[in-house]
Amino acid sequence: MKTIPVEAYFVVSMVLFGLGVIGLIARRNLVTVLMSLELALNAVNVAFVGADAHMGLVEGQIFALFVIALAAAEAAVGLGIIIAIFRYRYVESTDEITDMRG
Amino acid sequence: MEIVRTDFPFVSLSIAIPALFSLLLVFVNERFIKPLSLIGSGITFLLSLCVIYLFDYSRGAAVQFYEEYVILQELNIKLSLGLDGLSLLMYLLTTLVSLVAIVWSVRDKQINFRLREYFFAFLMTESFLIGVFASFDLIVFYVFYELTLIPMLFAIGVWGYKLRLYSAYKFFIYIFVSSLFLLLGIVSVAVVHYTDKGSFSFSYFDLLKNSYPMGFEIFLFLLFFIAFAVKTPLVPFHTWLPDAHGEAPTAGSVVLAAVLLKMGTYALLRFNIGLFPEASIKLMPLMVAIGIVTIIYASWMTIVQNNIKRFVAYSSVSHMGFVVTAMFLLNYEGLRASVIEMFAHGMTSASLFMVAGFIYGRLHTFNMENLRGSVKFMPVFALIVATTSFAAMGLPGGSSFWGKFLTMLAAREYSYSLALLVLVGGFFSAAYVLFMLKTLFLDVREESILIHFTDIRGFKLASFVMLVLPMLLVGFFPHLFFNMFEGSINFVLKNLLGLE
Amino acid sequence: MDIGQLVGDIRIPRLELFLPELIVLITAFMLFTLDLVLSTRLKRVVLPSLSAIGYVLALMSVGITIQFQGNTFYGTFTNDYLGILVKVFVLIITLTVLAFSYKYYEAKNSFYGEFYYMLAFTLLGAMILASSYNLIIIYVSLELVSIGFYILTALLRGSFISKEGAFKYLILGGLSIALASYGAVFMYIYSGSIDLRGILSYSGQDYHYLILGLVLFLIGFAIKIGAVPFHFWLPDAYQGAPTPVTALMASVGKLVFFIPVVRIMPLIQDKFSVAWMLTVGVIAAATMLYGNLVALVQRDIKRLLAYSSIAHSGYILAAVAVTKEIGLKAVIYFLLVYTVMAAGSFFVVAMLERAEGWNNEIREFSGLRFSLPYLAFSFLVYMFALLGVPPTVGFVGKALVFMALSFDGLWWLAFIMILSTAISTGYYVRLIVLMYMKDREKNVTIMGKSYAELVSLVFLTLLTVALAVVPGVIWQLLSPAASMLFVR
Amino acid sequence: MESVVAGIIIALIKILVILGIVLGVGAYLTWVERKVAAHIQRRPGPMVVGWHGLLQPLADGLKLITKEDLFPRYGNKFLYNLAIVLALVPATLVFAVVPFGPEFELFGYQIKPILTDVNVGLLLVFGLGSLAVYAIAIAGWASNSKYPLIGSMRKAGIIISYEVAITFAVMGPLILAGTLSTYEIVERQIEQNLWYVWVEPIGFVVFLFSLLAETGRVPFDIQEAEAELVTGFTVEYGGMKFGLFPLVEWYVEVLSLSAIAVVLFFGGWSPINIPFVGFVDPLFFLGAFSPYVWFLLKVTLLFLFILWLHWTLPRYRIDQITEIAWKVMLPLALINIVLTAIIAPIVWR
Amino acid sequence: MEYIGFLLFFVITLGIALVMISLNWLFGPKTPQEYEDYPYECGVPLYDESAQTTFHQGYYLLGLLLLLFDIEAAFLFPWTVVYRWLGVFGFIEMFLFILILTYGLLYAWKKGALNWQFEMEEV
Repeated sequence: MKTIPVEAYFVVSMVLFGLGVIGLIARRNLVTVLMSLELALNAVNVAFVGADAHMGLVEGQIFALFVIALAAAEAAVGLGIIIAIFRYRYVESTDEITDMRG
Repeated sequence: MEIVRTDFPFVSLSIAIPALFSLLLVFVNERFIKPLSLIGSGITFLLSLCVIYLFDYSRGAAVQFYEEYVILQELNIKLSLGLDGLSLLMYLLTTLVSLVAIVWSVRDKQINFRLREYFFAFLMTESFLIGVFASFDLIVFYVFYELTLIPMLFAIGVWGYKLRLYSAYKFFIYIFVSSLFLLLGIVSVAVVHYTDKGSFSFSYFDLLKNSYPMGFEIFLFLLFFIAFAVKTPLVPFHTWLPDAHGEAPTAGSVVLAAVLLKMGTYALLRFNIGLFPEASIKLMPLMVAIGIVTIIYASWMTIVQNNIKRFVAYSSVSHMGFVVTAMFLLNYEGLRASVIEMFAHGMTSASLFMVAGFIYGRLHTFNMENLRGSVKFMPVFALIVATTSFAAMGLPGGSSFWGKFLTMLAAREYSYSLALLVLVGGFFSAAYVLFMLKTLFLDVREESILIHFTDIRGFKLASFVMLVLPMLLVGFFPHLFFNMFEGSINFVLKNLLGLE
Repeated sequence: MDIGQLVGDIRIPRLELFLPELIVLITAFMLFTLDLVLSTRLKRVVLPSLSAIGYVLALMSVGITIQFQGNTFYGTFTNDYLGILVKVFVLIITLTVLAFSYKYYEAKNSFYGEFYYMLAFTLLGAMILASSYNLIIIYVSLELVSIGFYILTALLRGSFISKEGAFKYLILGGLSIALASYGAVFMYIYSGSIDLRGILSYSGQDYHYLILGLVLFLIGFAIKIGAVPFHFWLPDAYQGAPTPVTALMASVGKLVFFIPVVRIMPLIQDKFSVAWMLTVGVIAAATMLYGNLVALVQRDIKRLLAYSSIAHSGYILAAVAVTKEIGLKAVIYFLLVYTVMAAGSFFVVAMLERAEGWNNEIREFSGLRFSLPYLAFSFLVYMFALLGVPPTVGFVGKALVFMALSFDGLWWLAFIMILSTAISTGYYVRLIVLMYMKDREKNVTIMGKSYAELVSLVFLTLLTVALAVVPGVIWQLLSPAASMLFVR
Repeated sequence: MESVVAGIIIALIKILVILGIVLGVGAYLTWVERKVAAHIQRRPGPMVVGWHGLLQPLADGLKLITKEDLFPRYGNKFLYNLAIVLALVPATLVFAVVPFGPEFELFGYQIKPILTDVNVGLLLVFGLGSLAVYAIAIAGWASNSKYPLIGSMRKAGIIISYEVAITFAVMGPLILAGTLSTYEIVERQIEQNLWYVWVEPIGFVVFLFSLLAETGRVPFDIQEAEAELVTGFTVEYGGMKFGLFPLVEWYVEVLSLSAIAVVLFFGGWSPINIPFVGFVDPLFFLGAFSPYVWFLLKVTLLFLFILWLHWTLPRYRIDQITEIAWKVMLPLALINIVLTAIIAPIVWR
Repeated sequence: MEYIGFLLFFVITLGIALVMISLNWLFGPKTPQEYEDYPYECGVPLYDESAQTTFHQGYYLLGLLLLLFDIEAAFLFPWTVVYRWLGVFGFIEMFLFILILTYGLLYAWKKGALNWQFEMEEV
């Protein structure tokens, strides 16, 4: 089987990461923002696993596992906070949560 | 520099006593505050007299009563305290003026609230000021130098006059920010020591041996100079002073003008000229020019002032101009002139501020127009005012005479035109003092309220006397004082000449 | 591939190195369990006291671990002087947070058992983050601390801004972690190692991956510490969070987020000294200038302190730019003492927030000296410390930074630092002037002071001065900590 | 190159076989179900179309195809159709990792009767299984109507609850087998002379429950709940689109999960097992076909068992269903893992 | 290699699905009527065009729980595969892991996250 060049993984992961970051900055919906964050973290996983496939090591996969787990934890906390925000008022966009300025 | 260690910790005691008394004030009953602070600063003053008595004048250049306590081994920071001739004079000035300020405050009507803090602040200032003049470790010096700011900030801000908040703010920002340059300079000097010798040291004695490339030395000189120029103050940096001095309570102005300004000039002599002799020689023309500009500009500003406190404040600036001009002439006469002028100005400016404060107590105004003829009906007070003014003007027999006279002599060594400029400065200072005297004494005023004024007496009289006597002492027996710092000046000159 | 070989031989970890963390971990689980089983009335007593006991025990065990140093858990956990020093401060600050939080939450009518064990878990994360070179461990502990902060920020009943702050913090914090771990990928590609020491001492031909990785990794941490182009979340998170938690974020958070950077700083400088100096220098300059300038116009005290915290990140970063050992010492010292100053100042605000009708506005500080003389005094001390006036720790920190800058000849940075300190004088002194020199607008009284918080406040205030006046204590550990990290 | 072509051809043949089984058998299972249900309820069931209604599925199909293509007015057309794809494709793809029998040699090629024997086969199953929830959620959302939305949310809630339970339930066999490949799991069971159901009864029960819940079989058919929600998330679907959902859920998924259950707990294609002793094969006379028959037999039996449950039990309430998942099934699964970890060394010897 | 088969399978099933979708469009009658494509509401006229509002927060909580437990499962899967080689130590570590997981479950249980009928907490 021909090996896939490591750069290919990086291109995929960079695209994913870029999308994640762009989504994080440009999107307005709270949950979408959170999902963009997850996308960025998953880009990290792709890159790690690709790197492992390239080098024949396992540390990257371990890292990816931890990233998966903690990204989930972060998403859980994020959802919790979003629910808490919704309980105070119905917010559709990040533009609406600007009680603090300065 | 020679070091003479001591068995008995005079210097640290005289730093500790006011501090301890001030801490004591926090806990005592309201009634004991004034007596206790009087006792505290009195003891310190007596201690300073003891030190003067015990000082070995034959070895004036040596640092005597030297003590050393390690603070941080790692960076070699030591609490090294001691007194050479120059410090000794400043030390005496500090204890004397602090005592005067406290004696004055006992009967100051303006000070009728937050007494505990007031005397706390003044005792702390005394302690810190002694620390400034006695420390031979640059970091410790810096710490004391900064610390004096805090009680003064409060003195101006809490017990000052109408614009006190603005003035306190301005005072603190100017001095604090400028001193950051000093801090940068100090650590840079230590770093140079580290790169040369492989160990840190902030000790003045170690750093004296440093040598720098010329450009870098000028850079360091300027770092130090900015801080001290603001503190002194020299002309482009002087704008904080009229506000701070003008709005401070009388005792605060006294301490500010008499001692805090001297920190600048003292440090210029001790650190700028001591540590960077080559740069000093190189920058001499610039420094002298700044000094001359300060004299003339400040004198002009003095003459146009309406407010008597600002008047005295600007006159202080012009006197500082004399001190700096004389100092940076970098010859024997000049250094002598500048040091004696520092001391002399300490007396006269303190005294003039107290005059202003006393009159304010009577008339509740600082406006010269309203003070016309006010002194006429208080003969003792008039005598004091006259003595002080003439001393400040530089009349022979007055304390400032020697400063101005020797400055001219020193300037003549370079050129007659420079001497002429100094002379013009002297004329100006005479002019504004005479102008003030004319306003206070000679102008006629119809209102009869002045007649009912009682003359000065009690604590206030005592505080004046304590200043006027040394003033005359300087005027008539200058060698008592010259002897003190002769050695130090010779040391500085040797340091300068060794390079040429 | 034989799985048996891959698994390798299993070694029992040297748990004595891990003792403080272990104690905190056990405490956290006990708190967790007790929170589930106890009644609310009992919880209010048991949870705080149990946490306090746990942290004190941990603090004592940190003292024990000084004699055992080294690596454990297959080299992923490193117990060295730096870690010990950080742990001591982190534990002390957390104890004080505990002391202040009790009455604060009582006044806000917002008792959550979660607070206590999230605090413990955050502490655990902070302690582990302070003592590891391993990217996985750094990542996990970073997340642990961050998630702890997100939750603690949101845990305030009836406050919308707390949720808002938590959300903003979460998004930017998540981004920072994503960036840092993305950087970790490239460093891993470069060297095939996930140990930072291994990565940076690996001498590969192709530096591109390393540079890319380091840049991303450091940007991640720059977001966490609020360095300037990445600071947006910080004021909101600080303002929104319950004030004791803000204190925790400003002190412990800032400290431990800096530590991985501090650990690898000498190694990076070994490779890219000039580029490092320039980039970090520019960021530091921007950070301190921006933080101070914006702080100048703030009306809310918590926001003001938040911007001052950004500015302090700038000061510390200035020392990070330095390539000499003294720079390392300056960074560590400043970081450690900043925890004390920042925590102390936020604690004062936390106490004031309990006063009737207090809105955290700056003008409310007018004449505070008359209403609450002791509180005003300690705030005064913190303000002087943050400003850098001797004889406080802030002064020593700034002096050390100046010294470090002077070592490397970074004069421009030193002058920018002076300039920004000058700007900062404006708002610090304004507070002092308001408190001590203005008449009071209204009488501020704080209901129900507890001894724990009074003792803590006095302790922190004393520490602010004592660590500067008697510096030997801290330098005894600081100096070997820096020397051990410094490679050349 | 040649081997690649051969591999592709073999794969295509396998795919055809699987599709035949899945869709053909799947469709005909509707008839089976109706018959079984009818006989459980003592009625004949479909009798009209063909002999004993044997052509009924075809008639149904034709009827569904010739319905008008409707689309709810306020819905999202793309998502509406995507939901169908998401329902059908993953459910069918699961069969890719189901091993039907042991490896054999044909025309010189070693052939495994499994489409893709990858070392993470079981993960693939769960990965694809998780996609089912998207189909349902999207279907409800895209319809933009109240009943579908409520139905889909309920169903999604149930699926994600049991997703956890099923994940933990399969870990017992995994510990014993030490591999994630479905093919190897069966091989291990044969090596160890043990159907894992003997040591993993708890795991099996949890798995069975989850199977029922995920496929929406009674007693967990709350998303249908005709009495309350009409037909739940499929309300707005019509014609063949409507027909696909029950086909996928009730037949394809049940079949695939049953097959996985057989693989995990009943030794795949192995004959009857006496624990730790060996296997008894009453169908020895079938020779090489015996494993396939065994496998299909076990799957069929399991399927019939599920049908039996469907037509005898009443329905649970939604809260009961989710609470059972978290409060009973999950702890049981966790206990099962620990117990298995303890007894595993005995199994390995 | 195995994945090529999988890919083929995927493409084919996708094709089948698309065909299935379009069957009705191909063979069904096309007789549009005014109300035939209205959302089903048991015959009651619509008062709200969109049903896509926020839903009960209980679903979010379920989602959170799934997220957390499924992720923990991601850690357990590798462990199950290599458990044979890990020995007693592996058992202890995973026992602790599961214990912590159980803690999480207990927490959710105790806090009422597992109950379907959630009461709105006072905010």
